[in-house]
Amino acid sequence: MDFMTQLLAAAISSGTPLLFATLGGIMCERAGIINLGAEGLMLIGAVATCITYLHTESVLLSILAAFAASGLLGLIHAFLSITLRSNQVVSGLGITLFGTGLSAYLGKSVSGTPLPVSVPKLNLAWIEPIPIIGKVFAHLDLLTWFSILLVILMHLFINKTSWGLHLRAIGDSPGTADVMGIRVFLSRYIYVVVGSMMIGLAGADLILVYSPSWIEGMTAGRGWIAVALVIFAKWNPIRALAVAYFFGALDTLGFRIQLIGSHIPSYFLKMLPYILTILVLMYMGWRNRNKLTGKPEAVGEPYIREQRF
Amino acid sequence: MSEESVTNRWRFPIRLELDSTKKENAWWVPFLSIFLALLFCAVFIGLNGMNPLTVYLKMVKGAFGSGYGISETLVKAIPLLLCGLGVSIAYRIAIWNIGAEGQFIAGALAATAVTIYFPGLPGFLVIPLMVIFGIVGGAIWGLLTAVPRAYFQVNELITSLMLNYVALLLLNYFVFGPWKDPKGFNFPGTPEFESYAQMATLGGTRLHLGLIFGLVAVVLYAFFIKYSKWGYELRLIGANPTAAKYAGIHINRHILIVMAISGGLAGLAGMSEVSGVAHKLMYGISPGYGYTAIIVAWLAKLNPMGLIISSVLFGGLIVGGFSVQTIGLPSSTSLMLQGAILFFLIGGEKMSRLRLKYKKA
Amino acid sequence: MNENIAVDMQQIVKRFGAVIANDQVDFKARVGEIHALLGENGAGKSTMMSILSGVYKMNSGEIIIRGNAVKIRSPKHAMELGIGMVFQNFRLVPTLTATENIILGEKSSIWRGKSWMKHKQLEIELLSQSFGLAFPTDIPIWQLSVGEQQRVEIIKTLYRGAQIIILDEPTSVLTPGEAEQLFTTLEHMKQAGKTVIITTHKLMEVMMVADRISVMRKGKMIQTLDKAVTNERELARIMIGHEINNTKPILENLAGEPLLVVKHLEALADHGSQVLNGIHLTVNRGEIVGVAGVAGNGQKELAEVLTGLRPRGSGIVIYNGKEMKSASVRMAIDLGISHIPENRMKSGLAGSLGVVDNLLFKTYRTSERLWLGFLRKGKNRIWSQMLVDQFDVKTPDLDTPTRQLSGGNQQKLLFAREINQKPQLMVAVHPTQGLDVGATDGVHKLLYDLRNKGGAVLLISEDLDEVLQLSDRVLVIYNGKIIGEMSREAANKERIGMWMAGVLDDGGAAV
Amino acid sequence: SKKSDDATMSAKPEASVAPAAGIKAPRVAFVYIGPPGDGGWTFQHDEGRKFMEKETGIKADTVENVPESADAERIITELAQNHDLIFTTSFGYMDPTLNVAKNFPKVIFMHTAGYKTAPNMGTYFGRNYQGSYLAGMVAGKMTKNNSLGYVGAFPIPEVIYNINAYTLGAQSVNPAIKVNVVWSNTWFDPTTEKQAAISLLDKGADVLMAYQDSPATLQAAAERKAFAGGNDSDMTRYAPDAYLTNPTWNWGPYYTKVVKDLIAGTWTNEQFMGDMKEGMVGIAPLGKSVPDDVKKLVEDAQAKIISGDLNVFKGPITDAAGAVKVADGQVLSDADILSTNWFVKGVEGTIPK
Ligand SMILES: Nc1ncnc2c1ncn2[C@@H]1O[C@H](COP(=O)(O)OP(=O)(O)OP(=O)(O)O)[C@@H](O)[C@H]1O
Ligand SMILES: Nc1ncnc2c1ncn2[C@@H]1O[C@H](COP(=O)(O)OP(=O)(O)OP(=O)(O)O)[C@@H](O)[C@H]1O
Ligand SMILES: [Mg+2]
Ligand SMILES: [Mg+2]
Repeated sequence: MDFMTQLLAAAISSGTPLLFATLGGIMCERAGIINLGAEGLMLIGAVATCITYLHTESVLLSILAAFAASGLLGLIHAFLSITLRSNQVVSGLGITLFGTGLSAYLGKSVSGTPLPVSVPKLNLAWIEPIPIIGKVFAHLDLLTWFSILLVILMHLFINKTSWGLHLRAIGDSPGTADVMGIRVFLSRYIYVVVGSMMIGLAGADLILVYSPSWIEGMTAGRGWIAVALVIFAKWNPIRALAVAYFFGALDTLGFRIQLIGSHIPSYFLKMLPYILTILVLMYMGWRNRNKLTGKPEAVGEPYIREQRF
Repeated sequence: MSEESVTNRWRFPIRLELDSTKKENAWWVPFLSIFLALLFCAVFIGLNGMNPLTVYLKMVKGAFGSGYGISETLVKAIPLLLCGLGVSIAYRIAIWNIGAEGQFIAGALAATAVTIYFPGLPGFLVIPLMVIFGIVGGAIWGLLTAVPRAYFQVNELITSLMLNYVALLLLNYFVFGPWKDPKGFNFPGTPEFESYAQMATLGGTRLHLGLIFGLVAVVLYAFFIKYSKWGYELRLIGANPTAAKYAGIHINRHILIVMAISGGLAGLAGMSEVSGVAHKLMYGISPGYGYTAIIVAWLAKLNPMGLIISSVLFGGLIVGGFSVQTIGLPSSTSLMLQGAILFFLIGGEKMSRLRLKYKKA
Repeated sequence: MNENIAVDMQQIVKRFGAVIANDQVDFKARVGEIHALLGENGAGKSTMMSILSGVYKMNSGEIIIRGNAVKIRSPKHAMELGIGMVFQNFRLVPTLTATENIILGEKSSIWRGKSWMKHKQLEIELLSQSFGLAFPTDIPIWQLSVGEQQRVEIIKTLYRGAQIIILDEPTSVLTPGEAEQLFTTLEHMKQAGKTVIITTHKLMEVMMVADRISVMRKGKMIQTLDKAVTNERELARIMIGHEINNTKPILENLAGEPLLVVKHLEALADHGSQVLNGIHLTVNRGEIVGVAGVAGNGQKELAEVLTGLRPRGSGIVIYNGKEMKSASVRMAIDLGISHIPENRMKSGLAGSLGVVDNLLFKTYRTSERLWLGFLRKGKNRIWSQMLVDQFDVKTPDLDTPTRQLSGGNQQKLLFAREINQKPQLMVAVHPTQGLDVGATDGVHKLLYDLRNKGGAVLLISEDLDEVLQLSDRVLVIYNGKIIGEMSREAANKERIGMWMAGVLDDGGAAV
Repeated sequence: SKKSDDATMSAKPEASVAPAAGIKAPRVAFVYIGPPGDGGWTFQHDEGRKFMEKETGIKADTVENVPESADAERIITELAQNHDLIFTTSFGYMDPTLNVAKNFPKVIFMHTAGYKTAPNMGTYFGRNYQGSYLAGMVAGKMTKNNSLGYVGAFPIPEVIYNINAYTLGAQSVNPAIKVNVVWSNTWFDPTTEKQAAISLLDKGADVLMAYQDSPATLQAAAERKAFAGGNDSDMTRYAPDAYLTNPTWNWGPYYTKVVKDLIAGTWTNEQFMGDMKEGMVGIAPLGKSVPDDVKKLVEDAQAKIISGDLNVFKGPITDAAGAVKVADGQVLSDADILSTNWFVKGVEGTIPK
């Protein structure tokens, strides 16, 4: 395999959990609710997956468990930020704290136990001859394929369906959506819970595909990265795919530069993804300085029906 | 008639609604919230086979039960207060600075640089110079967030967060690399500071001069925000940036100033931590003060007095959280409790306004 | 029950904290009538209608729709009951296109491919054409002018086939021609058996379109009258509670030396396209110069450039004899240029701040308000109270967030601040938008005052009547250029209307 | 048991002030850097604690996830108030432990891996590089293309000398061996560690090793059908086919000994360096893919290490640049080992200076 292929493969493998979490974040923010609980939700999703898998040995059931656990935690966030109109950033931080604590607590007994799991792979030998991407995509596991499918589904959902239109309205101008007969509160609840589940799925992916054993705090800040990637992706699922893989690639690029015998201290190589992200965003901001960023206008603000416009 | 079907459709009979006319909260609400949070976590503690009451008593005793506990709680509260203050100031103009962690580290790095690069300095100059370097270091780190935000429309959440990781790596570079103690057998960490680079402490405790910095900063903050022209301008920008522009206020300039101050305060916290507590720079100098500070700032509602209270509360929670471990509780309990208290506090302030509505068929 | 009554609201009470916005109000509208709800600013009209459309929950009262007692739970529910409302502050999603805004909430299908959208777009274009309310259907709302946005709002209700249509101050942003077209539309709707309720305080309009008129004052319903048996004067009296006396404009020409001279001015709009294409104009001391034009022809940007809010491309601006090479808001404030912006809540006021803070906007840097970098708190309060009293701003107290004031009172507050600045030049964009007769009259008086004291006013308005009534000279802006000028004496509504539409007659533009 | 080497690192060893009379039932506490479930470092200490509890019948308290920052000093202080013996099990606790030790002269402190002592504070550590050497031998036998990969957490001596020992071990059976090293700059982050491992595999390494706290490297190797070792404990369970072996820690016997010494009143503030002889360090059971002849080879070498016939860092040793670091016949002193900041020849990687 040549360098590009290897890089792409590595980018996809480390980018996929990020992708799930970013898509979940986009879901929540598109509905107008910031979700800074990603780190906690990923951990809860991961621990639920691990415990369930150890008991049932079923990939599907473990994923459902991840959905249930992260969905419940997302429900708390939804209740606090939608019904109680609490500050979403703070509520999200609370989710992260609580989720980190709870996952460690629940995972105590299974900590370090390896899972004999293998997610089925989709073998597409016939695409192997395609240069660069062929070899990579010929043997991806189903969860990775699902993440790619999810990107397409979400893109179509947001842009091509009536529900997607409602979603955009809810995030941009809940007051308008409300008078147009869209159930803002209910929808926001649904999107926050579903978005949280997708973030939980990121945790499940981490356990099922990436590193099949639960270890306390195993996300190591990836939830936070996903929060940043939501913005980097401009709240757009297709771009989410690109930025998640971009980040994944940068994540591994540092090691590859170390291996060609570069004398740049590895700390600086590891800064690469962060600094490049900022620089790219600055460039984008400069180029699009007269355009909208794509940020849902009402994100972060609780909707209060009787408040004047 | 369609109207019939519309009105008679079944609906969930109970609804929760916020009574938007009530604004004030009863004094007992925060207490009830904390009580509920404790009750909530008691379930989990109980599941662990421990008596929640014992655990909580131990926690309170650990944090506030002795002079030592109190002094340690205050030691924790210092960085939380300074960083929380920084976060608050930025939030005044609707800037979410979640980069206090990085600014803290930048401040600690800059302050340490004084001890490394100016070894021959007269002793009495060292601490003042470290203070200045710490503030400037944090301010520069804050500006790295502010400039992209002001001139390139880059969301500050993302920049400040990414810069946290950069600062952490920079810290690792220095303590594992060029600043490594030559007598430390190549282990990470700078040499211990000379005594003149260590801030004065109170009696036999670890409570240091940083407390004064924090309190002075809070008083200045309270005063300037409320009464000064600058405070007014911040208020305006926070309320409506377009209108602020219309009032002739240079928003970009204020973003820079405010982020420099915000970062500077976190940097001062970093300086205080290395000079007052750690007495050297090492790997893991901040156990996440910058993140906790966001919560501290929010619980305080950006209010000066509130900042003092909430930073002491969280200082206590951290100290008490470790205390309960000695009686066999996992460390995760403390995180859970922090999260739950946060939920119930932010929820609780609204809870008292929550009304259950019964709908009759 | 009288089947003929479409809306019957009984004993409606609505409180906002201490404010009683509606105090046991009764209101009835018949099927197939145009009913005007008339009242001063803050009378409670919008509140009444918001209750009817499900946005506000009433504290007590009863609502009967076509004979059925209903409890309106939500806007959605109101819509299902056939009630549609065009809000005073538009309810549009800025990032969606007009088409998307209009079909929002529609349940017809889930999948929306290209052809479906095209189909809908066509349907909407047809509908809007049939009512003569044209607007681009496929670009985001935020790029439309206020007038166009209003049209989208109206079409939105029509599209959803509401039986009871409420329009909250629909004409405040329309040109006379557009308003007339709207009235024809309303007439159509009436013929179709719909109930149309419009809130307004423009007496002339009321007399033109309404069948019956209900007048509110200070949260109470005063009287409901038939148009046939009343007249403007009587309505005004009921609305305000006493006789009104119109300001008689001072007609003699006071024009002195030029205060503002603009040449070849160019500027870009928000989304980067050129919106001012070489503006030439002069404003003399002692003059009110009106700029008439259809929304979206560069009026807003012109005002922003002159007040330093928007960078200008090329061009020369001479103010008070000196050329201004660059402009900033600070400079404009210091030079005595004041600004009544187009959208007061967006750029003129900070909604969450109190009255005092909002009054300080322009003057907080002066030594009267500031001492050694600190605001003079007590003194500023006294000063604010004085302004509030002087300009008759109705507010519970000085710390009330301005978002809670009624539209008219917000505007009064804005004027209080801008006039207090003792401006030499006032750039006023839609200064009386949404104001009632009394308040409008007050504003006009203030503008005259300024003019008579040797100041100047650049009045930018889409309300042609207002422009004609106030201006010493009228300029017409079209496509980013001043294409015509007329003195007060020569002013001719028809001709100006033509110019506004870009049609230059043989006389051509006398610039 | 063995006293620490003469070449200890404390500047001036001070006399021990251990309570001569002994303590009947000492109250013991452990301070952990991570969660006991990390499967690596803390896990092994916790296993040691359990062993000690079983042997002595004394129950110990633990505090986990203690950051190596200002918190450490407070927690140690708190523990010192009602304990007689405190084990602080990470290098970063050195200064905090020393500070507290000064304030609580009656309490005994035992610090892992450090070099500072006090009359009531001793240190202990072990020559786990002996295990690394053996693991290197296995790797040297198992590799097909003479290319090994090593994921190091941080460029600190502890990691570096283990890499060196691993390389020397591999070269002892296969002189052509090259070892590529990448630094992950984290003790614990499975995702990053796995990426580091994958980049080594992509570079061509077919046997991996990691000085990290998670089994990610092993899992990465398993996915690629390569071989790998783990760290600190037997990690067979994570990938039975790919697993070779790795050095292990076994703290239990030493913890038991310290507690018993304290009860008997014979505790001294020694600087203990355990090795394979006492069993403080060892090597995990070889994985099922390792052929019997290799097993035999390793067993022989292990016997020689225990008997003292084989010294891992015995000259001639040259560094990566070719400079002679240990002359023929010489051995590296403990002090030199514990401050290693150079790679032996055959290692490809950089150590930031
Ligand atoms: N309506 C708004 N909402 C949010 N942010 C805004 C808004 N208006 C302006 N800003 C912020 O202000 C910046 C632009 O402000 P502006 O260009 O007016 O600054 P300025 O007053 O010209 O300052 P300077 O003179 O120092 O450049 C943007 O980057 C944006 O962050
Ligand atoms: N959401 C709200 N919160 C607080 N007060 C409100 C709110 N909406 C209306 N009010 C108050 O209710 C009163 C009536 O306001 P309303 O908007 O109904 O008046 P209006 O007749 O429509 O006036 P205008 O002609 O100026 O639009 C005002 O005093 C206003 O301050
Ligand atoms: Mg500018
Ligand atoms: Mg109104």
